[in-house]
Amino acid sequence: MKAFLKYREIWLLAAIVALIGLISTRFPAFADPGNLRQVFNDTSILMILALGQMVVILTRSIDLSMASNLCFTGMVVAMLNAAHPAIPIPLLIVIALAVGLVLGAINGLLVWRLNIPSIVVTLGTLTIYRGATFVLSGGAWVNADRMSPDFIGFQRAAFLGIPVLSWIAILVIALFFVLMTRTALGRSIYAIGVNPTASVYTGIDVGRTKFIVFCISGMIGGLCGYLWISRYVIASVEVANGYELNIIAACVIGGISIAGGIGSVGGAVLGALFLGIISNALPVINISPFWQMAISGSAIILAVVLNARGERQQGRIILKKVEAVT
Amino acid sequence: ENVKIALVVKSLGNGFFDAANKGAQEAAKELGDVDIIYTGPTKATAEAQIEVVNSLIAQKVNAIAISANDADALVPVLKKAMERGITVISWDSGVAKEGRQLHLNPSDTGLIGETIIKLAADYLPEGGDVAILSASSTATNQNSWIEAAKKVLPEKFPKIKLVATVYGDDDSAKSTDEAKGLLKSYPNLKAIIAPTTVGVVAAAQVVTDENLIGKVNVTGLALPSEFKKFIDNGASQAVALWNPIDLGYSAVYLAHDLAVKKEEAKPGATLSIGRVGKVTLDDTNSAAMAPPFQFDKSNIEKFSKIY
Amino acid sequence: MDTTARHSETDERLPASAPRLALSGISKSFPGVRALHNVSLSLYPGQVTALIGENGAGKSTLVKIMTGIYQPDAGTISIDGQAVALPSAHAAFGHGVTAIHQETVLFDDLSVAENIFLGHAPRTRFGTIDWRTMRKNAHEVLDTMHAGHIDADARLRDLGIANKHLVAVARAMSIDSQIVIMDEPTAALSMKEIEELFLLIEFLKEQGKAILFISHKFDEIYRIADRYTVFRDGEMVGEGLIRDAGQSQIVRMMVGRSVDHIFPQRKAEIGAPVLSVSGLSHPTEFRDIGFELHKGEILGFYGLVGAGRSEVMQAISGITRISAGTITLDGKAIAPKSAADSIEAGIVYVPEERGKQGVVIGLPIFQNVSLPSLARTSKSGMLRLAEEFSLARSYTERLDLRASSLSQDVGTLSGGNQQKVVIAKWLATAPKVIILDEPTKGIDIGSKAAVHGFMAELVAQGLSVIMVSSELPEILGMSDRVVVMREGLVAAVYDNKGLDAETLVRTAAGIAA
Amino acid sequence: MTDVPAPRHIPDRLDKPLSSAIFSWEALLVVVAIAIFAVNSFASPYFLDPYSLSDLTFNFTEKGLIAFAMALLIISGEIDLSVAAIIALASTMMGMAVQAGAGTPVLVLIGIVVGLGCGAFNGLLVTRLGLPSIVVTIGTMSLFRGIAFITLGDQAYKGYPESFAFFGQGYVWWVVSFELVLFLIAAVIYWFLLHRTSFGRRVFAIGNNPVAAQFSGVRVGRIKFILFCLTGLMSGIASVLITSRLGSTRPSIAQGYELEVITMVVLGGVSILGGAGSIVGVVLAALIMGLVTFGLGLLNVPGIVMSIFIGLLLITVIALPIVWRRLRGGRLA
Ligand SMILES: Nc1ncnc2c1ncn2[C@@H]1O[C@H](COP(=O)(O)OP(=O)(O)OP(=O)(O)O)[C@@H](O)[C@H]1O
Ligand SMILES: Nc1ncnc2c1ncn2[C@@H]1O[C@H](COP(=O)(O)OP(=O)(O)OP(=O)(O)O)[C@@H](O)[C@H]1O
Ligand SMILES: [Mg+2]
Ligand SMILES: [Mg+2]
Repeated sequence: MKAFLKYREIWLLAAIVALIGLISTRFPAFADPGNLRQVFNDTSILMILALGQMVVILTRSIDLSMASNLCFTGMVVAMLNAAHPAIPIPLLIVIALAVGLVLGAINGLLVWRLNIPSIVVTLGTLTIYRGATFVLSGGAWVNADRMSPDFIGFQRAAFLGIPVLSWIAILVIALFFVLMTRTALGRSIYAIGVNPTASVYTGIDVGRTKFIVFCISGMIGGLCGYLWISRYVIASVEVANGYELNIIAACVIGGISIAGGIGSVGGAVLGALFLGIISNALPVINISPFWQMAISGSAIILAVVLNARGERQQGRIILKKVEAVT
Repeated sequence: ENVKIALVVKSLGNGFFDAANKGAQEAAKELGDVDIIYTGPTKATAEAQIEVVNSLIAQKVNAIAISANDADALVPVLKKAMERGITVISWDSGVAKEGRQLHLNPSDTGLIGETIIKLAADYLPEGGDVAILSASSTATNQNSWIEAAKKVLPEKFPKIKLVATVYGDDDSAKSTDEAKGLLKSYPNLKAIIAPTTVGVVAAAQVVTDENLIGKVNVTGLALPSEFKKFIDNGASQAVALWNPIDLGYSAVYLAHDLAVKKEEAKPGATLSIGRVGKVTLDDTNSAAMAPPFQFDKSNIEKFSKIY
Repeated sequence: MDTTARHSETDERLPASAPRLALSGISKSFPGVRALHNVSLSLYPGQVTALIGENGAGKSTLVKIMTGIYQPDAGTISIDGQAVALPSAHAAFGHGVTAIHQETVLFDDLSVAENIFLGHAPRTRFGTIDWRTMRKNAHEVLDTMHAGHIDADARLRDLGIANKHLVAVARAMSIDSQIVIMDEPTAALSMKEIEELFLLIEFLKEQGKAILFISHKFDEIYRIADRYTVFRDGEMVGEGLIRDAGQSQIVRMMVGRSVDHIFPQRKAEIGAPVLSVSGLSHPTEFRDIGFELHKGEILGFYGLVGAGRSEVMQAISGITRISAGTITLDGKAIAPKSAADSIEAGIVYVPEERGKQGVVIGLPIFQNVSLPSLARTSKSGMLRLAEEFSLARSYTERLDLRASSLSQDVGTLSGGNQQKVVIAKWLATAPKVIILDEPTKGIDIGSKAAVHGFMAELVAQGLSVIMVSSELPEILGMSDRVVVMREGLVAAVYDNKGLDAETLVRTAAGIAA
Repeated sequence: MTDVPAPRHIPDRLDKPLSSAIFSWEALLVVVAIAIFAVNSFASPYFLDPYSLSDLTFNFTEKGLIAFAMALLIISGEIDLSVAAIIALASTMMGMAVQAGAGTPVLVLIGIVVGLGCGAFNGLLVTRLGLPSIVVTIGTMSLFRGIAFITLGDQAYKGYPESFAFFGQGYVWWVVSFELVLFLIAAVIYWFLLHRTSFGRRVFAIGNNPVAAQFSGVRVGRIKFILFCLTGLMSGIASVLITSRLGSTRPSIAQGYELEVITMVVLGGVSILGGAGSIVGVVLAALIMGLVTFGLGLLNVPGIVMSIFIGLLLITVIALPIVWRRLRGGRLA
């Protein structure tokens, strides 16, 4: 499986390199290391979100509420910061993680305890969490003026020449890599996606694992709530509206099978980068913004077609044995 | 029985409209017999606004004053409202002529168009490249200002070159991406003009983040309370806006007069808008409230406390 | 079917010490079905206990209770004399209970090592999975089972079915379980692999494990088991030492009457060729398949599991695309592009994978039966329920289906009864040629006789039957001629006159006589 | 054959249809709908008014039309997230036709054909290439709307002929709108199609086990393709209605409708995993969503707060039977 997956990721990487090459024929500065670093930073939030979504999709579930969770948690931390600028940022991040965790746990509990399909649960919480943001804030926005300089500055501070936001993304990628390849939880997540019945028989608590997975995606949503708000310096009910589909699109482009069980950290990261590069490059190479939607739509379809080629079962190849013997 | 006037906005939660609501309440108090229903969709779409208008019709309100998400799509439902005897006016972002009795522009369209360019030009004595970061591509008012701006460019500001118009959809993330794209694609860009309160904040934040303060000037239409920070840090020299409180006040005042005093809205008519003054309707039954007001270092402190 | 009861060599250890696992007073009901009522069962160390019963007797349900997947409504489970609770599969592991379930419960996309150690992988100091140790341990476990040829890094998907079973057993071994349960492990295996499995069971016995073995095949039971327990309709009706009980005695306990399974006698009235296939090829699965099927004939297809018989049958019935070859039915060349085409032409295929390809779980029995015949039971596209019910009734009742009503969801039937629905469903299409792929897989002895009787009746009515089977007695007892396949090719075609089992096995395995 | 015992008689049904109907999903929805209706009548004096009730129907007719086809599609185990984008594309094409001087019949035809074409495109990708529909339609969702954006940019099409306004604004009789009549007719047609024809039966079979259905001679690919086409067709029809109601076209038209349509279908008791559901449930769900949004609208509750109600309703209505069954089961044990 590993050789196979590597193969897929290498192709995606090649596609990204080709894309960058293509863009730099029209805008040479795009391939500058400095610019690429910036593209990475610009895509960080999407990458983190895609990783959170990935663990959910791997278990044959889906979390449509991530963007609403992000919106709600973002509003919570923004309002906290506006009211109590003295709260240190690390604590605020912990709060964001905790709030996200609670929202994720609600999804997880409904999926686990009541056995409601995750798409239904999160379709419901998608609107509930965003609505809750409205109720919480009374519809009012929190804008840059009311945020403390630390709140805004934290992710922009450079460490070793790279902004903290990028470092956070790198850290999250590393954590997910360890989770998925080196821990029993990671293996259970794959196993559930590959064969849920067998997982039950194997002694994996499928429900509880799904619960944990939703907690993870919730925490990621919460973390990104803070990152998003401090990046775009406005907290409103409209934050990241419709973004859930971008997150899923990144996963799909990254080769994560919507049927569960197939996908990797590298894939999710590359999928997000691919989308990030497109949205970064279109304005730069002077393609009318009206084309952006159609282009990313075509990219998604193309990615699915190519991934399906790879995934297609090869049959059992009974005859080959004959050839090997004779 | 009080007169029920619905102040319908593009979307709830927007500081600009909240300020307009303040003015509306003020007018209601002044007029005495008015109840204000402040409402609007949370998603800035025409479909959502239509549902809101439908429920207002059912509640048999006396007047609807709407800032529309789409100039044309709301026409049928507003026509229906008028057929059922409801006074309909539009304000801020207008509705096509058939869909309302009158339209109150916050200011003269041509004037706004000129102002947003002038705000950039004032700080560019040598001229240079500027770009516009607008709201959604379907926003009526933004589109007409941009058109007006383009019209005045060649004669009045020959040294200013408008290199691009992009759309941030009044979404801070998209606006940020678009602003970044502008800075990358046009290294010689001297100013970003964002005639929208969301876009202008996003652009100013990008300029701040990329350490381009002093190199790129962000300007456009901004709420002083939201934008003070960027005047203070120098990302922007000056922005303009009309007084949204006055706008809400005037809209309610006009709606009330049409609904209660049976004033007729016809070209050439002059109508009172209370403490703000008087407006005269042009041949499309539109009126302009007041010229845009400019904010810079000298006065932002004061106005940021008001709206 | 004649069975020579061969007694276990471990007789001297009988009667046994205290049971390792003892169940008593276990009851379990599902909505509308009483699956188990007050049953008891004991497993002894170093012994194989066979659990015997008709389809739906409650065997698999009991297995699921022992492995913590279902919770009993009443009753106690004790291990080594201690009462235990098994609230989850994980808890069952903890008590050393593992099972090879009736359905495949492995992970196709994970490696062999992962399949063996999923859930109890060795850890490093940091609590992360220790891949190196895991691989090493996997090799060790496989080696002790004389299965060192299996690569621990291979993806399970790429293994043959027999090797998959070995992996399942290796998993049981790796947990150091004291109690190993096998629910119809031989149903998908052919002779050779069954022998290998039996060697393994002997090995486990030597290690002192308590083993529960479920099978519908009496020759296997007599070959491997020490004790037996018989269930009927969810109740325990007898138990004892296998050497003390004859087959007919056990069968009587099972079904409450005596059944002599003799293959039906029929007059061979074989007519003109109905179906002829020539040069049938597929890029990877089979090549140059040719044979003729005559009117009123039962043509057996024999081969080791994985020889490609199912693939050929699926190609004839339009499910798999072929790269070359012709299919002629009643003198007319046909080229079915889908199962719908072939059903229309008069060829039906009764698939072997009941759960995946056969029943539509979620739909009631009668809708399952009428599904391929909808064109007949409906009128210009509109459903007629009365027709569907009468169609479903006439076929299911003949096959002695055990169901509470025709509107019951097939998913609530036992494995064997689902198989009967599957057969009924295709018979109801009134075909010219019927292809049965492992038609009696997992069916109890009484129903097996019914299916065989039915086949005889079908050919008597002038139908032609192709029967794919891995069971030698069935092949020898039922077929007029036998096609033997090996590794995607036709190895030989025999007339079933004086044909002996050894010839078939040798041809199938490719061992020269 | 001699030793096979006489066959046992298996009854057709065990429980009476009536008793199962009383505990059905639809019954639950009827109760919910009546409750909301009652609450609305109490909460707002304006609710019980023929004109209000008539306006109310516009809140669900267009989405409901798509929901019927979507219900069949979801029952078959697929999904279409691109329906709103299809509306946008079809509306854009109608707009182009208007600029070219097309009359009402041509416009309607264009709307329907474009919808059908988009549906067929989805269907081909899913059935021919064997791709998962959820991702395919996430892609086409961007693609279709993207084409509308490319075509229209920041422009709008207007100037639809007078007669075109009838579809979205016209009344057939008194306060009974054309949209409502169309909705009811479609409900009957889809009910018949799903519950009374062999096509519908095959849709259920596919949803429960596509492989077994294929082995049983069901042309799985063809039926799924037809279902995608139907969904596209209904989106095209909805596009005609919305365009007529708005009297103009913008590329952002019908944004976010897809999730509302799916919510409607799921609330109607259709299993998102496929294989189960009914048209009556979908009709009731459409009505409930209309009642909730309109009722709260009358109280001037902001739309976003309404969506909380819809979200809660969705989860509770689905959770309720599960919790209830569990409580009842607990008592017995
Ligand atoms: N999940 C379930 N829901 C409802 N009924 C069930 C369920 N599982 C099993 N049953 C019923 O319980 C009874 C026992 O089934 P079980 O699978 O244990 O039989 P079995 O002895 O293993 O039969 P077979 O030899 O056919 O595999 C059957 O009547 C079956 O229909
Ligand atoms: N390598 C394998 N991996 C998984 N399953 C296998 C493998 N080989 C065989 N099987 C399973 O064993 C059964 C028979 O295999 P297959 O259909 O290829 O061979 P066959 O010669 O047609 O055998 P049969 O007559 O038993 O159907 C099927 O259920 C198939 O899924
Ligand atoms: Mg069983
Ligand atoms: Mg086979």
